Amino acid sequence: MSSSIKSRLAGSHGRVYWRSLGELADTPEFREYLHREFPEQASEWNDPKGRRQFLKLMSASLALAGVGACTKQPTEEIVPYVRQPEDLVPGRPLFFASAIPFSGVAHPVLVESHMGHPTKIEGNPEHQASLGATDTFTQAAILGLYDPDRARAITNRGEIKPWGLFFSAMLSAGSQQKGRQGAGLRFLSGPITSPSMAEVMASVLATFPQAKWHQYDPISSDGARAAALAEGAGGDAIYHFDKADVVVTLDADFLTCGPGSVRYQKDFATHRRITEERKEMSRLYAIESTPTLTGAKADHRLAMKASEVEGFGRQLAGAVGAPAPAGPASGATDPASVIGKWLAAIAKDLQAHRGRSLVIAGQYQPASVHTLARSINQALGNVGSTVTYGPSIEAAPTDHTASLTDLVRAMDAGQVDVLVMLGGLNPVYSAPVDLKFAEKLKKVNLSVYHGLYVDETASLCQWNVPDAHPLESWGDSRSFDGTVTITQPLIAPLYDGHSAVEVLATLTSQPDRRGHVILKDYWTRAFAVGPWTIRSGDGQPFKNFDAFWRRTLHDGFINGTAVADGGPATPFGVMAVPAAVPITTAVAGMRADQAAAGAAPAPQPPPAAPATPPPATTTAPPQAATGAQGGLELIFRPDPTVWDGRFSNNGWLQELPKPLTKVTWDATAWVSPQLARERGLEDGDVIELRYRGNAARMPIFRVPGHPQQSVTVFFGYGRQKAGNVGNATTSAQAFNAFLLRTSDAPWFGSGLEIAKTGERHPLAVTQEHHVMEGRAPVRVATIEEYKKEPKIIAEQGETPPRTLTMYPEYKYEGYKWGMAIDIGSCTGCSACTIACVAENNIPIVGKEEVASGREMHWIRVDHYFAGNEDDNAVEAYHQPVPCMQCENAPCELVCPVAATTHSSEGLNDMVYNRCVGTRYCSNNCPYKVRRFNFLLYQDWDTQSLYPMRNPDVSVRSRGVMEKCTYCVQRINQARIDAKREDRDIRDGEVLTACQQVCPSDAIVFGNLNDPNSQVSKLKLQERNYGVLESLNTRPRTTYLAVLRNPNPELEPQASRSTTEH
Amino acid sequence: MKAEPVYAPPPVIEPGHTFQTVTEQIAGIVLTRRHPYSWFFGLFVGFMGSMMLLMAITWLLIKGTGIWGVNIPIGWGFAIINFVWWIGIGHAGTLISAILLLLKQDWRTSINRFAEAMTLFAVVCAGIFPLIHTGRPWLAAYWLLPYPNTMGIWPQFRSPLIWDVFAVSTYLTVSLLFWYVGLVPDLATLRDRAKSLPIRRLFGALSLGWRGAARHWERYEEAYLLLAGLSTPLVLSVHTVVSFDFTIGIIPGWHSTIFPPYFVAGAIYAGFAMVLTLAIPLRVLYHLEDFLTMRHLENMGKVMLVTGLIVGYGYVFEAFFAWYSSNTYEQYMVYNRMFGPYWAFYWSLILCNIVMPQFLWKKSIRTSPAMLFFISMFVNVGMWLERFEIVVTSLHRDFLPSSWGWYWPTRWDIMTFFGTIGLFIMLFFLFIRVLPMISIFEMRTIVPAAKVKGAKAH
Amino acid sequence: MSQIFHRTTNIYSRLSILAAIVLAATLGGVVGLLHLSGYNTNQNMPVEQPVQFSHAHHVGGEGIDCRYCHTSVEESAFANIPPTKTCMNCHSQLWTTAPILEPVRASFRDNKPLHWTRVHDLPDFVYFNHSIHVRKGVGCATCHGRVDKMPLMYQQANLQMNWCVNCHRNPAPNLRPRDQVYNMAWEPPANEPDLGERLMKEYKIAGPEQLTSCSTCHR
Amino acid sequence: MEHKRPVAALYGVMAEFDDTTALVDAARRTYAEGYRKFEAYSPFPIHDLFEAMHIRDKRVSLLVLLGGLTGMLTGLGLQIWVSAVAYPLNIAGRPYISWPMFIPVTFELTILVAAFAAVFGMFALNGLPMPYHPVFNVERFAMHASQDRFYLAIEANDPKFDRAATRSFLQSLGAKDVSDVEE
Repeated sequence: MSSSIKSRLAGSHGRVYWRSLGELADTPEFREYLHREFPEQASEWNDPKGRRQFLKLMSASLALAGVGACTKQPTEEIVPYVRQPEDLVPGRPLFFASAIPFSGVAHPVLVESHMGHPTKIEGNPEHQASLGATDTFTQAAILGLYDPDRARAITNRGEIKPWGLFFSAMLSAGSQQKGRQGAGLRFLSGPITSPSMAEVMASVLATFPQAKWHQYDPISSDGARAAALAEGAGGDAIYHFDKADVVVTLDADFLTCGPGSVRYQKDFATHRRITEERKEMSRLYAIESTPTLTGAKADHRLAMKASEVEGFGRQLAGAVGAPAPAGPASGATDPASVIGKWLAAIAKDLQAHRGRSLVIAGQYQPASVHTLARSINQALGNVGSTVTYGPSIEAAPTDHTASLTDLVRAMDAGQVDVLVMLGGLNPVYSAPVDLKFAEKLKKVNLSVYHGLYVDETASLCQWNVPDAHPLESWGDSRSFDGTVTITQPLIAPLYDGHSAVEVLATLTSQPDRRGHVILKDYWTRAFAVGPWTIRSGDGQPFKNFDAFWRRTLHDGFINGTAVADGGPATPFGVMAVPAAVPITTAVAGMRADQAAAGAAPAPQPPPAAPATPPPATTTAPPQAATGAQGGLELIFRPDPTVWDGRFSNNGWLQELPKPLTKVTWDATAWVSPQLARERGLEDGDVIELRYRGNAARMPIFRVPGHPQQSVTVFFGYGRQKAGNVGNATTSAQAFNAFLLRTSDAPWFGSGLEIAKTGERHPLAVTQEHHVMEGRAPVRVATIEEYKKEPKIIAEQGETPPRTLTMYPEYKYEGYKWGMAIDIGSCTGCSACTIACVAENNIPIVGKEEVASGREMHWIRVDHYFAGNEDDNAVEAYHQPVPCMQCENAPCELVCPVAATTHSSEGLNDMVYNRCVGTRYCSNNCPYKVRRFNFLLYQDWDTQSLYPMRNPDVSVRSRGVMEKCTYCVQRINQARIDAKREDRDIRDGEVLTACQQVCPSDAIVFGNLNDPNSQVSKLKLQERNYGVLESLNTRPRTTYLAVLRNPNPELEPQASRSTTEH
Repeated sequence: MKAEPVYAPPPVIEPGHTFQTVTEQIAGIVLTRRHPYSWFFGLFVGFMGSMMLLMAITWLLIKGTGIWGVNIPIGWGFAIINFVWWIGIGHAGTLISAILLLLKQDWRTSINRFAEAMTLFAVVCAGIFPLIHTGRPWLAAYWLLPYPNTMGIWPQFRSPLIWDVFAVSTYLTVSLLFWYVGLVPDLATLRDRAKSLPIRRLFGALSLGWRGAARHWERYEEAYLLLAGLSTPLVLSVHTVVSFDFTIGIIPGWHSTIFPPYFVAGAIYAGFAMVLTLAIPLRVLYHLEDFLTMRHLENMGKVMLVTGLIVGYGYVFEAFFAWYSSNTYEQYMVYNRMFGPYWAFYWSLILCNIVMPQFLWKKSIRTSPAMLFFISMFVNVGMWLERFEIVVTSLHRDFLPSSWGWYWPTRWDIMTFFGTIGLFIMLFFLFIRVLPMISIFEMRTIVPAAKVKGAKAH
Repeated sequence: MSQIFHRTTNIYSRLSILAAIVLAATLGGVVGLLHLSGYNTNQNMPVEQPVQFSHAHHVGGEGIDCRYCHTSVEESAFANIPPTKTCMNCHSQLWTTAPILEPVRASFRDNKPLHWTRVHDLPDFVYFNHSIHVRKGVGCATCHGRVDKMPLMYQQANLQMNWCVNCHRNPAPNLRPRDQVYNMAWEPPANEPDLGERLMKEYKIAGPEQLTSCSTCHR
Repeated sequence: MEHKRPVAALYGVMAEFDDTTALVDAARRTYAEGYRKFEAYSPFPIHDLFEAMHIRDKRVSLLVLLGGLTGMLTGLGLQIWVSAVAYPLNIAGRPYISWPMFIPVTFELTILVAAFAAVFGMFALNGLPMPYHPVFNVERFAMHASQDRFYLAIEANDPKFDRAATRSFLQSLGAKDVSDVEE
């Protein structure tokens, strides 16, 4: 970077910090710099094909362009079935209930399938863990299925081999190990909640008594697990936000992280939503280190170092009179201090809501914090109402770090002959750096890797077995609430994939069973004598297995298996059924113990395990971490969109703007603005992080509300073998947080040194400006103010009277579609964006294009900060922005070819095939929701993506404008169906993709001409307002203002609005 | 009694000229074989520029609009800036030939011909942009025209872009007619002066057999005057319509009632600057000082000064309205222009368009070709910057802070822009080679000998 | 000689101007007519098919109902092209050795689908839905013509947007009672001139505003 | 005494003058003399000449008026038909006939057609193109008429035309040189 830019960066102070690099862009040096990073179009110049094409056209370019318009259509073929499936109506989709497991936990879904191609994933509305919603990862799974970079064949040392050969290899390995009781046999997998898989694993361990099964998931809450194990059986917490009036989080991001987040969001939103009937809302205190979306929703947010949370928790326990195990207390204790005031206020509030309050420990906090939270909840009598503790859904819960350390030690000692790694967890990339997994892996004689991709680990293993995508395979797994959920295939494996259980089965007495057989066999026996309480919907037992199984495949889950309904811990052992499997009951019992022993150190509470000091004790005492010895605190977090890197090759997730920063395609290290100022850092400056002898680099991003002496780094980037989408450029390979992670401090630790490298990494940010500039696109009031004077919302903007126009009003008879978005409920999780991408065939444009301001998302989630930069309690708001479908649409007026017009139902139609691409409409759109195909963004070359596209939505080509249509394809289908039945469309019959996926039901769509429709009712609320109504655009999409519920003791009722900046 | 000394304006033609000399000197340039090397150089430069333009457009058609710097929110970049700039330049030609004709300004006579040529070529350059800036030019080329089609769909006549299509094409056609009508008698002259038969036949055909009959002249004059009468509102309407492209929009910085007048003023301003830029070298190159006298240059200087002040008034009032409206968006727009990311553009615009022309108050500068040339260059640049301000800084920060962005041209934007300048140069150099760059027959009318003695003055 | 043109040039010069105008006009006319004709959309062009299937024989001759093969016409956008199984229902008994049917038997034998060529091929950005048209009383023959008289299937209508929109503006003339939809030979009854209007009301057919809204067919 | 060349047909007699004053004067007297079918030729328009010859042709203006009206009606008609009849669409909630927005196109078409009328009307009325014309048979005319000399030709089909008399009459006007113009 040239000095002039540096000086301008240095010159920027105060508010400027969350303004953008864009503002620096007017200096040529910066552009020059960007061009070096993205040599714009240089690639085409050098690529011979491009050049030839160029020379071809060079001669008569304009003439040639004309020809494109008047060509005849190519002839198409129709290829009918030979024998048509029974229930299939060509041209109409089928829906199947299934589950997408994530870290072993089921995410229940309904999968839409067109002529045998799965095209869209929705949540399973019948299922308690989903109620129709999903998270972003589940939405994006559909792209994962069709990813052309998936592992395509079984290979041995890179040579393609048939399944048979692998099969025999396993058999021989098995027979060798038999003699040694399987002493050299090791399995590594993520946590397993699948009963059938657990049984297979148990039976394998029974066959090889000395074999060991290790579990590792880089993003798993060892703290929670350890705490739960310490409680013995039934230590796993399930929260009930629908009952919680006061919620205190101790560094917990329950809204967007963890298997329960989808359901938690629903309950939390419902319990906070103000309606005509309900005028009470819950209150959320967030005590957190790294800013999270949960913190963004909090009424009060207190930022502190991750290491200080425990101390705060302990004091809180003291304040509410809960027994707290001894341990470090946080520095500030005197009631005058900020912490003191907070403690007092929160404690008081909690006491006032005994039984209706809830304290949640963060999944990335050590066991001690979880224990504290539990004892506080007990003291407040919340257990049983707002939180219930039940048996674990994991078979053999284990301290993962310890388990992996154990494995690596064995590998190092040369005790591992055969290592089978199941389920595509990529330890070479993601194992703690001090374990040196890659180099220890060399000491393994026979390494088998089973996963979706040929990743960093796979390339170091002898056998690679492609995993089958959940949409390709049979299986069962349990959702966070314990419900056993069935995974069923919608399409035959595209790339010869085999599910983990099939690979594992090769070492059982019936080695060649396919997933379906294993699954059905297990449940046949379980139906007969399982520990399971299997009941039909009406609570009655099924009359026979077939009824049960048909029902289960239809519903996608097994009723009555939820922990709440008395569902047991996932049994880890071989079910005792005579003649089903050739092992007797007695043996089974014995095996189960052995197996448990095999899965050491599972049963023993980790704190006691000498081999691996439990994370709890590794927490650096606060005073050590206050930066006295100059060290900063380093906090690890999974990336909000690519997680630990398992989604690195998923373009949808890569391009999804990361919440709070809106950065795409890159990992960033978060620092507080103050720290950035101290160190003279600007967004995009690459820093070197030195921590416990390890080093990594990362571009920084300034995030208000971040603890001042901490730095947060995110996993998932710097991948070398992720695939064409996820591979990092050589310069970016150092942006890998796993390079810093050590096994003794998996989530945070002190002693970090950062140094400015002077390099810059251009970040592709979709929103560069995060203050509202007094324009109040988001309107806010406290619940008290709103109750006192509901007009306070309307007064934050101006709405011209409808009579103020020279033209007669256009009457909309019949349907009149409209949408209401409750930004009070929106958490900013961005599931709507991904759902929209999947539903509407929205292309991925890539980092360079996003950086040039050309992202294609039809619904974006705007994010605004409010409050003082140096104030930790900075407020953040999220606002999903689809097309407003204005009745007086400025875009329509200026289109020269009538490519965008108004439909009789008030939709702002966009006709792609008529569009000539003047981009005038976009210029004239005050909401800037229109998107333009500046280049040929749709991937026409990758055949494997064709079946993924939604056949009901045109695939847009180069040079045309596109935008949100309110999912007009769904409206049309519903209208046609209704007309065929001579009825009207029912309220709720048409769900837009964003509405359907939204976990907090923030988006409601419907017919405004029907006074009883949900949307009409919402729009009657006083807090309903339209953005930029002063322009008289008459938006059909309106918003429900944010209502906050601050504690008067912490926030004097000064009339506050986010608009005074 | 002796007559009072009355003020007589300096002559628009140096004394001592007869029909013959005028004819010879102007027609000579076309009919002679030899030509200054500078001409060949100019033509070469122009040709190279045109090739660059062709290349840029070809690549654009292959890859798509994305090779430019445009994005969301700045959907229009160089293309529209250049379009407005070129159209503006075109205006001086029509203005000189039409409005000054109606105002009986005889000094227009020696500049209108090449000013009109300039108009044509400028409009040609301008016309390229609206077409190629679209995402699918091969469709835009005819979907914007009303013709019966199989879709039963027609253009959307409420869109200013359609108005553009009609305005610009009408403008081009009418200017062309005007220019040609003016040329006919001169073509006849060339016909009669040319040596070789083919050349004579060529000019003969182009002059349609003009023979200078009085009855012809009478209708000719009437038609010419009527054309002038038609072109005058036309030229005003064209830039008004161009300004509608912005004012019909609701974007702060676009949605403004003051645009039409100050766009027109700006257009004339830019146009005269370009006329000076062309005239000053030409008169030296082809020794036309007798016909392009100081009086011409000075008058053009004066026009620039006036129109420049009108434009300045426009700027002032934009700011005033913003303040007076007490509208957040308007006010921020003005603030952002002055102190936002593109502040440098704004202030250099002020320098070029408002500060520099003030020197024209001074007669010594108005009468110094070098200084005039220098200032006219500033104005050319300044007017381009003005369009940059209007297009880019208005769009890059409009209503919702969340969708603010920034714009910077790519090499393709720049190649296209300079490519059109090259095209303009090439066309212009070809023109001065093959056609009389000054209207000969009109020059004859201002030769003293043209006066009819004893006739009542009219 | 001071004349540079022969006196006849006057005539020629005027004639040439006239000729230029006439030529331009005719050229424009020809291009225009070609453009408006069904040429671009393959109107009235019989299409080569893997099996010489004759609608004339099956529909006209045997009187097989449309829905026997086009099963999904009443519930789906796509009317369905019958699976080979459907053919074999009869042709496992009839013409079991006819050489012309070999491709069908082959397809059934080796489970390889037949590859038919589309006859009515709308652009991919047009979303036509059979079920609703059938439901609202638009007869098959209205768009597909007298299929029962077509030995080889061809596209009878030009399928240009104008053609669609004309009916969407005023469906009445093209409506028939629901029970007559699959009747190839149906003719509007002479005794009831305003049948269309009646059916419009009876079948609750939407007005032109809705039927000519862009998103009705384009999404 | 002069010598007569045999001529096929005579278009008329032509006199050359070397300044505008002489031409105008000659024209005036020719008219006074009663000649009507005569024409003056000059390298640039001379208004006094028009008066002298009593030339007053308003047809061009009329054509322009008609052209303007045609253009206006076409423009307005087209737009109204397209947006209200051919395919009425709800654009931004505006009525189908939002006439204020139809003004620009109407205006442009008015100008366009009017301009066509002016130019092509003028040429048509002038009988152009006419590459061949008898007057060009006069050598000096062809050389100078478009540059620096002024001519006056009396046509043979003028009822008052008499070859000898007309010649002498022209000479009496102080013509530099009088010559026959062959058909």
